[in-house]
Amino acid sequence: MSKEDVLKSNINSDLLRPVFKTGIGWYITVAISGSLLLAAMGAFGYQLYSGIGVWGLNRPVMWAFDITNFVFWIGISHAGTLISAILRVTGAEWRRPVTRCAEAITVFALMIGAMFPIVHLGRPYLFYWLAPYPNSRGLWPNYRSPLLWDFFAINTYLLGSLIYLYLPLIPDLALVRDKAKGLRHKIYSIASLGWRGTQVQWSRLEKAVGVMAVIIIPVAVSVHTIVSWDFAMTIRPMWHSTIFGPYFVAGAIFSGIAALIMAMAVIRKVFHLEAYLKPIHFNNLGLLLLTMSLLWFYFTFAEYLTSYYGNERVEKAVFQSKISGAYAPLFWAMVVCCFVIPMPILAIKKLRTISGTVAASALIVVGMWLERFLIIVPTLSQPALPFNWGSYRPTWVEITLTAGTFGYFVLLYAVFTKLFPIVAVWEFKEGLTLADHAGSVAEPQRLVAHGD
Amino acid sequence: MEEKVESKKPQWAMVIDLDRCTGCEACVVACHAENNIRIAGEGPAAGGRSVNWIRVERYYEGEYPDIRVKFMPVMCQHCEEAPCEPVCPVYATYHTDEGLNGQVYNRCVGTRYCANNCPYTVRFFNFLDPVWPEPLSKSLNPEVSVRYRGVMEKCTFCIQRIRKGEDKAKDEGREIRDGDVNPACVQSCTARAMTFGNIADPTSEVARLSKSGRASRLMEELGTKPRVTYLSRGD
Amino acid sequence: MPNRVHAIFDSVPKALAAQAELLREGFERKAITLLSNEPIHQSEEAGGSRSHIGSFAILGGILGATSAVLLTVITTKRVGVVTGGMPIVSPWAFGIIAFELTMLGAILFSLACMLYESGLGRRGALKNYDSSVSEGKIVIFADCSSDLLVEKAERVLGKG
Amino acid sequence: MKRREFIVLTGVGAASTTLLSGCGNPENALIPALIPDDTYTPGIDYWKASTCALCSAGCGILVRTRERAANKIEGNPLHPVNKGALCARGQAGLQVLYNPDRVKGPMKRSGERGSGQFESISWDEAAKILVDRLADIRAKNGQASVAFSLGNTSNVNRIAAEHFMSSFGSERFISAPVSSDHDDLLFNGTGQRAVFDIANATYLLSFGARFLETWQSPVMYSLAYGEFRRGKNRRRGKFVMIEPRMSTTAANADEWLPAAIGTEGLLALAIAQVIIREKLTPNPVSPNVANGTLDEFAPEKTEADINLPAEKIVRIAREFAASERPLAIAGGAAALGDGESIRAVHFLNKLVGNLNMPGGVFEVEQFDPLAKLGTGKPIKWAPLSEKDGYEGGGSALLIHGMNPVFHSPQMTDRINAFQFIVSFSPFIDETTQLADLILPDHSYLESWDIQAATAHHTVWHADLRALQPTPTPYAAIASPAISPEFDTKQTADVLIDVSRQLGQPLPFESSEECVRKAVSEVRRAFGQAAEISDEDWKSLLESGVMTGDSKPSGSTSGLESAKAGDQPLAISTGEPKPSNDAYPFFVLAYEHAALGYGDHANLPWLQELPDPLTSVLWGSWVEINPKTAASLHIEDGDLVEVKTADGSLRLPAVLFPAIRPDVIAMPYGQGHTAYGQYAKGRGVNPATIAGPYWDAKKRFGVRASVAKAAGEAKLVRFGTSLPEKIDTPR
Repeated sequence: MSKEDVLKSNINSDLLRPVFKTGIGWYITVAISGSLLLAAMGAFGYQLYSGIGVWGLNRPVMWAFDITNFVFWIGISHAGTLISAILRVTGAEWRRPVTRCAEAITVFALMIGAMFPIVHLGRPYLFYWLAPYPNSRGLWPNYRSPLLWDFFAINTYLLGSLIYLYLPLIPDLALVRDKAKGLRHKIYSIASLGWRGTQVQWSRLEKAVGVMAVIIIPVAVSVHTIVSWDFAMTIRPMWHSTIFGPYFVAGAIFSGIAALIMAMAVIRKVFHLEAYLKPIHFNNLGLLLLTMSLLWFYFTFAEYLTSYYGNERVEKAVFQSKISGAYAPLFWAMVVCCFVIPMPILAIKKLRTISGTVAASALIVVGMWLERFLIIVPTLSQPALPFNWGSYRPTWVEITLTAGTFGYFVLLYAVFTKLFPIVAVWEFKEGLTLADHAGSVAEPQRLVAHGD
Repeated sequence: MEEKVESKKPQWAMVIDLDRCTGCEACVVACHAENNIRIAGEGPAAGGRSVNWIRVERYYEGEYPDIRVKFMPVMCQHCEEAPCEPVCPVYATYHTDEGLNGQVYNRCVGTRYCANNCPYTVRFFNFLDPVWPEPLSKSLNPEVSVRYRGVMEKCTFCIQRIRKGEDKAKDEGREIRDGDVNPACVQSCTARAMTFGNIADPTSEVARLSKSGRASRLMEELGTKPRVTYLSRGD
Repeated sequence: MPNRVHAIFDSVPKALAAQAELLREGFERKAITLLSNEPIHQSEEAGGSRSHIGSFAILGGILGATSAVLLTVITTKRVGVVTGGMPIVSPWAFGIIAFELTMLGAILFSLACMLYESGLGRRGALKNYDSSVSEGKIVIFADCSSDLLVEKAERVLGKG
Repeated sequence: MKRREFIVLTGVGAASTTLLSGCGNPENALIPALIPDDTYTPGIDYWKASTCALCSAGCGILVRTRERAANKIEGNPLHPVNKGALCARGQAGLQVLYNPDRVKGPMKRSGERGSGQFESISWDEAAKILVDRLADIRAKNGQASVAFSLGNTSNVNRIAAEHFMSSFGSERFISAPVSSDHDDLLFNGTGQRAVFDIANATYLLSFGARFLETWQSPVMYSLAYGEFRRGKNRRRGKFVMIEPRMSTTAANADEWLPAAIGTEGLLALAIAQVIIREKLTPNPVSPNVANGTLDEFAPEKTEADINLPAEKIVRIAREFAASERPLAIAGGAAALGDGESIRAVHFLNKLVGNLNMPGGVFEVEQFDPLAKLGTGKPIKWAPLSEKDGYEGGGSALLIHGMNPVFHSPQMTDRINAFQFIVSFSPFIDETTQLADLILPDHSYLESWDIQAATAHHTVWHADLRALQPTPTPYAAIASPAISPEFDTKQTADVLIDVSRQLGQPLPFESSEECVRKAVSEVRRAFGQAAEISDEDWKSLLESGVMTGDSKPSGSTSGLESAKAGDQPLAISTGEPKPSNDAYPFFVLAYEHAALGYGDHANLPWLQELPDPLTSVLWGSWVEINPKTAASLHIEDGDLVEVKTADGSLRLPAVLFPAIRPDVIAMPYGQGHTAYGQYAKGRGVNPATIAGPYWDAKKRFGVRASVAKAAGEAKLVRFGTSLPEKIDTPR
């Protein structure tokens, strides 16, 4: 980290600028993403009014875009917390400008992903029947159902991620509190819980963040494993697979990093944070992405090879529909998006630039959405008894809902950058200080700066 | 680990003789009439929304001119180890003491998970509200609830007829016996291909037939232990 | 009511030096508070008391796991679902719920412990504060139990 | 409101108010009129016996009613035809009763003829219009200018119509020209019926007879088929079906032989030739063949025409002759021509000596006590297709149970030529659209009727330790299962009323009285007292069936005279072939198993019932062999145009692996331009290109071309489109 680029005195103004100054671009972004969200809400309203039949679902394809979006967004959510937690636990110093960005992705993606199990219900207004609460109707959830595991896992993860986002945010909230006036000052005063910056507070904060980082990693792994078990626990062809847990977790981290890279690139550009989010971050994340791409390919290959080699009638039907049948165009698009193009871009150092990694990430996000779709729909459309094979075509309602999730995500992110510094100010400063010390005082294990 | 508790109640089961079945589909309409199954209409039917609790599957074997056709009526197999049951998050689908896979429509929130985990694809979802133009609604069976949108439904083995048969036997102070209960499909079957009864009673016809050399169960290898036994064609 | 003396420093070394001097002057560790907008790892103040966050996380985890077992097994047996004799308690499946609630317990307890130990979220938490901390200044508060200490503090901190 | 009604209202009303409060008018929410008030309990099922009217087999049914609504139809276990079973069509009868498109009351035309505009009138007004117009037309143009067209209808209505026409002085009865009726062709129209003992046969050779779906009495034969397959005390029978397109019946066969279309008779003679030349039967009589000797029909010589390998024919012949109780049945395309094919097939039965033998074919004499209720004069049926007599304008047509405009669109002009058209149809079908007056009949579930016939079963006689033929005369009484849903009136009662107004009252005052009189006749025939006690009458209405003693007639005269030997079989080799280049295919239009020839297209349950073989619902389709389709670049689901000399149709193609490559097949049933929301505007009507269904002579020989057409096809399926192989339970 070359401190020449950043003057400590400028950090506050640089990083708090987006919070206090609003450009026209921000309003445009909010308007566009907000209207997407409104359209999706309209579509959902229509769905509530008419019934879920306004979707393209049918027998046998009872899940499609809904659960695809669910798995996709839960996957994206792994960007964050998991990456930030792993980097924190391993003490990767270059993480400092990245963590908040990633943690915010987690919370928002998780909020969006967690909506779908509710949105997709035949009777969405009864979603709370999944919660164990005392009632007089004899209702009680069935803990054996993977959906209940989802319910507990996602709630734990959402709560944990929120806390994990919030804890390191407290000192920065205090910072904004001190700069703000009037009502804003009051709100931030409450939000910052009276943070003063005593050394006890700092020490407890760092301790708590450390503990939280350790806890959140297994939770994140469990969440996506459980999401994968929604499928793997069934006895459906190409769902009933033991590697689904790690396969999904790897895919989740894969798409999560890709989303993070894209988010970082946008923030860097829009808020002129070139001095904070530097090529080195993209390079490092690009290398991580490369690893995940290889890992994803390995898992995919292993998964499909076993189906192919097993040559079991029911599995083979699904396998062939993906490789050479109705779903082949989507399948090969997925392979191209997730591996064929990104892998060389990320592997060749010259191409691993900011624009290179962003391009690869964009493809990967698309490819991973397709992957989820291709896990869900081909299996469902080709049940064991071939007489019941079917097909699926989305309606405008599902497409609008899907587009709306992206709008919602952008909107949440835009609002977040408006309210909170998107780069952790104190962490960045701490990093600079530690780097300063690295020059004078020996504290090497705390200063492993990757690639710097 | 808990062990399964054996029930002393009748255990309902069905035997379908594929050698007798002609594929006439009388059972399908009988089921529609008895169980208030919706008329989907052309558009929804084209979108895969038609509902047939029992269907006659057709499979071709061979090439022209040496081609043969297999008909196979498939309804809920009422598995003893039903894959649909554990995945329901709200116990809307459950196992009864009589070995039926029950479905409580009012509990169902509509996750459709049970349908996705059913290897026999016999579960049907109510994507939209049913339409019963007047006076067609008068033909609805008052003993069977009409399912509205958002809930899963499937074959019940005509639970309402089972209850009636059991009540009658109880009134007469005797055990249930063959012929007391016949689901609508079995009742209508034009070639008498279907037999229904209490498989726990070793003297019943279903118990006898299910031990036949021609007997097998659909996708037994999955370990679902279906309560529907098929008797194969041929000698 | 003890007197409180506070001073504002421009740089960390100066503040640390002042802190060290105060300690030498006989101030208790607890009586000196360093306020900064980034953690000062060299400060000895933090080491003054041991944190229980880790222990609380473990405690929370244990409580979470226990409540999960109670919630799943007991309620499932109590609610009286008709299962036709099929077993209803599933250790494997319930283990997953237990894991999640263990983690939830750990998260909540460590958060609560952290908030408690660092005195956040209390009324009047901002009583002794100087917003110049946000500008990158280091602020030292010294609690003086006696006038003598006030004098000492003012002398030492007057340098800042 | 009468006092008694008021008591009923307060009594039953109190009990059922909560149940029925949502049903509007409390009087309408009351109980079926036919159930005595004192025996009625809400929440209890009442079963009423009736007779199914959805095909001519006449299965006995029981209707389950509760709270003034019928909610299920089941087979009547006491009825000797269906013994409690009931087919898909019969189950759907509820939707005839509760069809939303039923005519709600009498109507007269208010717009142009054919515009479909009608206005409601009262029954009094309707009767007055009918009386005035008929009297007027008779006065101007004579008695013969009034014609009555009667299709499939109840006996009570038929008897009333007979008397009505007789009292009116007209003998002009018009029927559908059913030239392809099996028994008429076999017995030269002398009235006997043949019953096939499939249950006890050991080898069944069906030449196109779809006895499991539509042919004659499908439920009766399905029950027999079940026994044929897996009956007690017997070995599994073998079933071979000869048919150019595999029907559901053929799908059940052990062997399907796609002989060339129209070569059924040829094949039967080839089989006969093998049996005779190899002396496989103790009585090898040779048939009287019109064109040359039997040897010319040797499989080796005819195999090219039949388009089956000679070895296969020889093998089938040997198996057939060697079997213990072989049986041959002819139907479907075998009815092509003047019945030669049917008689040739029947000759096989004679050859193996199974006439009136268990497992063979039985001649059944009609049990017809109802004849005494008629006018005594035999009805002279004239086919509507005959031209004479309909021109000239000043004529009236009363039409009941027929829809000629739909079944034979070519006849529309001739129907339209009638000055006054009265329809008794409960639905506004294509013909009723042309009517000047609509006097809607009850649905069959609201009507009185009685049917009498002889049921023939061959059962195992424990004492004799042998199979014993038991022809059982029976009568089935249908009483209204439920009070009329709409302001309709049974046609018999309308005719009684009109005749009374014309001053020539009918011999009975209501349909119920007609049935009571018929019951007396039946009882007399059964050797019982003609008078029936109230108690017996009540239980008769509940059971619905009276049976007489079974006594085998032993007569084989009809069957014997029907033997091919008596009448030369005008079957020649070398025909037919689709040699025409412009129309390279035969088009086989067949009866839809559920929708029939289109009369049930208004029943949504049947519309939504997947075709057993193609799984198509809610529409028409044309079946093409995949190889043929490939050569024409037609893919499954494509829109294709089928052209014959008479016209063309556009409909979706279904690649069907079990059809001859030179045949394309499509079902009748769809293509309605009226007939309610479920039937109208759906699919195509093959009658426009292949002729009306009753014209068997024509429709099994129609040649057609098929080509891909531009446009989007609407093809709805329940199951998968392409045939799939699967490990099913064996």
